[in-house]
Amino acid sequence: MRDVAVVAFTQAPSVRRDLDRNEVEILIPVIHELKQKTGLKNEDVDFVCSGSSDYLAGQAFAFVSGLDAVGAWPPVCESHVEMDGAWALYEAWVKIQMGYAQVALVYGFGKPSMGDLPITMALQLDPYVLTPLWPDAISLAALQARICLEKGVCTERDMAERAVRDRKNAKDNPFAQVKGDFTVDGILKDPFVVSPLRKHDCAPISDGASAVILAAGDRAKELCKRPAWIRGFEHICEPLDLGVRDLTRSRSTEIAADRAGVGKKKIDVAELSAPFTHQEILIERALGLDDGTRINPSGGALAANPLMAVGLSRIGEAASRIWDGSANRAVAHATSGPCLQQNLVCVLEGD
Amino acid sequence: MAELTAVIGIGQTKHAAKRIDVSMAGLIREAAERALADAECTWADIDAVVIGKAPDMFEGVMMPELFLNDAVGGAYKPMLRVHTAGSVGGSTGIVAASLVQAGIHDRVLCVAFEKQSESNATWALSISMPFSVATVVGAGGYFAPLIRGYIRRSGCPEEIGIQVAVKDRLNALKNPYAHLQLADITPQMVRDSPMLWDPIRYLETCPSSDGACAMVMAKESIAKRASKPVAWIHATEMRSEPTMFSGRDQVMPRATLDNAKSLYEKAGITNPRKEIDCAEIYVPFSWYEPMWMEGMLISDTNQGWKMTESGATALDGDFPVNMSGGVLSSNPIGASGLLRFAEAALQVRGMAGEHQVDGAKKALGHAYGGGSQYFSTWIVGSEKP
Amino acid sequence: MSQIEKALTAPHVIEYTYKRSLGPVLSQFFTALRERRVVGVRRKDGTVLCPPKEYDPDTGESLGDMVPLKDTGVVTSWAWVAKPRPQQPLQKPFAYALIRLDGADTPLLHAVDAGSESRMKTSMRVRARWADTTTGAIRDIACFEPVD
Amino acid sequence: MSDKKPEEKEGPVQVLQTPVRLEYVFSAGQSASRLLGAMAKGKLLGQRCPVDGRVYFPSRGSCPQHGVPLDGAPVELADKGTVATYSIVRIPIEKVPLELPYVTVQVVLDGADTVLMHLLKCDVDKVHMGMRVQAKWKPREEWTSSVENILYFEPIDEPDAPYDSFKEHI
Repeated sequence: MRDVAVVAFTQAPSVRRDLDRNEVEILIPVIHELKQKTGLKNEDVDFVCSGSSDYLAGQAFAFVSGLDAVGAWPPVCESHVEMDGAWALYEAWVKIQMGYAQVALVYGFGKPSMGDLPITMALQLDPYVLTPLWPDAISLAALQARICLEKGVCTERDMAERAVRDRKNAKDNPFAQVKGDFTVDGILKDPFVVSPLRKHDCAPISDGASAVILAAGDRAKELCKRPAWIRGFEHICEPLDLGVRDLTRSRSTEIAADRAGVGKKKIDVAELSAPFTHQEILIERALGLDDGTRINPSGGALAANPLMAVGLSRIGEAASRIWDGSANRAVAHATSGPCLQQNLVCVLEGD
Repeated sequence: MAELTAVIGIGQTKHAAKRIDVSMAGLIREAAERALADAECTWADIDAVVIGKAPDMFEGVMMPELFLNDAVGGAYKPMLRVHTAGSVGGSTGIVAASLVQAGIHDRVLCVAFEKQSESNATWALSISMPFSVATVVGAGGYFAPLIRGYIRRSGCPEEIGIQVAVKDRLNALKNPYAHLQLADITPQMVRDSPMLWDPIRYLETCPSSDGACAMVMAKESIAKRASKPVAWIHATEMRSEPTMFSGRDQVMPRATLDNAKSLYEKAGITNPRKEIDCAEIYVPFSWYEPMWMEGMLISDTNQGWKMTESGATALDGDFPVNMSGGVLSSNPIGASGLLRFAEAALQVRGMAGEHQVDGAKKALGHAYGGGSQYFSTWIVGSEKP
Repeated sequence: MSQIEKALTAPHVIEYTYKRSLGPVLSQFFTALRERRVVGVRRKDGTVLCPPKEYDPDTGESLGDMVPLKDTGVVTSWAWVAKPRPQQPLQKPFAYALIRLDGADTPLLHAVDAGSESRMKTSMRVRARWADTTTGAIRDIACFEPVD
Repeated sequence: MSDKKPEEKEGPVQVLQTPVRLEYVFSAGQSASRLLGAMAKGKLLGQRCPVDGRVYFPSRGSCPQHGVPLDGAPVELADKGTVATYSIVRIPIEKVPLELPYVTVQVVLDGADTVLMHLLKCDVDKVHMGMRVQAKWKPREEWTSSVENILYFEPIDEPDAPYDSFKEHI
């Protein structure tokens, strides 16, 4: 495998509803800043890949306008996945592995606030037997949470602890949306949104965007003092149907973590993209994390959840901890689909 | 650096306006099972799945690959979903090939599909957005002014659009999977068909189809052991540019020219007209055959129509184009690009049946999309590069 | 960047009735629902999937051996929806639940009308309440209701 | 419970109808909002690319060629221009205020360096590249913050623009 590293990362502040800017206007400063930070011009970038969703935008081919933000001229080698930007980064990593590119620009963007997100997400289900019942995303997560609670996988207190931790960590992250000091006992008094989930168990709805530069070998060293080298990268998808999956664990994350070699050495920092507190617990366990790992120093998805960019941002945040020397080995996680159907794991190392 | 990679299995559905005999899963399984059988392998042999299709609103399912992944044996495997507008089928093939070329996987299945009959593509493409003015309906409305620009520049006679429309439909009669089977097609019939978006007539446009295409790609050590001929991937390339900017050449965008140059360079081709035996090109409106002959640097600028006129692009010509009947005969949008790539591979494997070009050793597969702004192409050969 | 000004906004609706062809297995499932019956499909290992699929989700193998099931079953998990949205099956507080029908090995998702959250319990028994008019759709089952 | 029994003879269910309705609130964004605000006053505002000075109308807030924001002072444009290319449409579409067949044009407004897609009301046999046209506005009292303030373009009595003057916009 070639040495490939994450060398730069920018993001837009996550906000509940950015009514005044369209998606491209949110994206332009993010990409502009990334180019300024690295000094890269379009001709220095060999491959561009993005992640976005037409249904979030309410428009077919919504990703096409993303090219306007790139300034795709002269024409660029470019691809797009209808997935979180973390998978776009995976595709870019593949292109570098095969020798097609040395430097890649990856971005993800989404404005889920435009629609009624929990209902929009019902369109992501089996269109014959599930979508016609319009189960919203929170209800599906609640079904999973109840199984976890009743089988003793976790307690409501464990879940609330994740929310308290992530919101506290987010205080240091100017891009996060939900932050502050809370107590477990305090938030456990809140009413249910969809029982057994309370507000703090659910990630916020966020508009946002993020972008990353990937580079190979010596190019990475030129662009970054301490590149965050990708030492393991895998993603796995389960069947969608909740009835045929073990909802008390994340098998796909376990497989991906095993193949990415997460457990080979100590993990200093983990950035997780779980949109519900019980799912964060399942991901921590699937990755085999323990007290020796700082989890979600940025606040994770529970503090800011710009869909289509949130997973890519986890990779950017994990890489940032390598760059600033506070971690030597980090793992980033992204997810898609109901109840952690599809998961991606990326292991980053400082040397 | 890249691992040598080959197409070892190809499958496609019977394409039709409405495949009401199958579900979405059934449609993609029909193509994928045929590709597996051709590759002489099982679901369990596949390491990863790549799924491509055009906008989710065509089927009304957000990220439908999530519910379809296990229908093509993708449970507990890596799965990617590609979407690059009309070129998506081609891009899907390229992403699948990359996974093998990068040395990450041994065997990858890619599937691209569209089930247009679930809705109405014209509706999905013409959802009017607030603050924009609706001027035209359908893709033809977008491309007609560009075709007019090409005619103005090149002096291409009106007959050329008609000639391509007839040629591709006659080729489709040799392809049992093709949607349109117009046995009685004649130039007069095309000429008499309704003018939709002047200069585009009804019979110069592609149909709207349900269909899927699948391919299995494998690394060299597996491909070498295959009992059937394989198609070696010599080069893949893609280019994109913005939809609109000041001074953009919309008729002959730089992205297509850059893409062609780079593709041939990678494939070691210096004279594409001579070295490529046949090409399967994305031609949704008949005029795009001469346009992309120029855009792919197979013909000189403004001379592409002369290839059509002289019969060079006919099945028995010296540079056959769209042997399968092309997009003009079958158009499951998301799969259309992959079908082009698959036909190129079938040709060099010598497995194209009645529409086989004798002795085809090197073939071009091509797809484009958006406002003539996304291009994806590959060169495949019967011999290793 | 210049100052962000207030932008114009407008409502935007995407509305369409999709026509979904079903293929052999889903066709039998929905035809049965129209007749107020439920069927599942048998996997190679003998277990029964409901809702049925034309393939095994784990292995990709084709399935087609349909099995009649009862319209009663057991709740394996549930989520209490206090404020239903207009699209959802019931317009009063209800539960989404995973329900393993008698004769099946995997649960299906549907709504349970229990009146109040306190009546909901994992492992409770429920029975389908059929819609007045059936058309061959998942909502031919209006919802499930507790069996005492 | 109903005692209504479905007909056995109906045959198997082969197609499922699933209605989907999603509601969004769409934002025009900064750039288009400025442009639309000006349209309410009958003005056409273009924006200049800071890199090459070319004027975009309509602008989507950035120069797609250079990837830079177009946030400089706007440029007011004439409501007259030249037809770069066109199509004659014979398929009806809702909201178009013209009868079939009608003409769609790509117009280069005087002072702009990009094309605007719009409608042209004229004898379909007369339309040609280089034709000079002018916007037909709705009555002033009906103006809103909408591009629909311009109903369509109409030919004007000016000599054709030479092909070389607009060929780069095709």
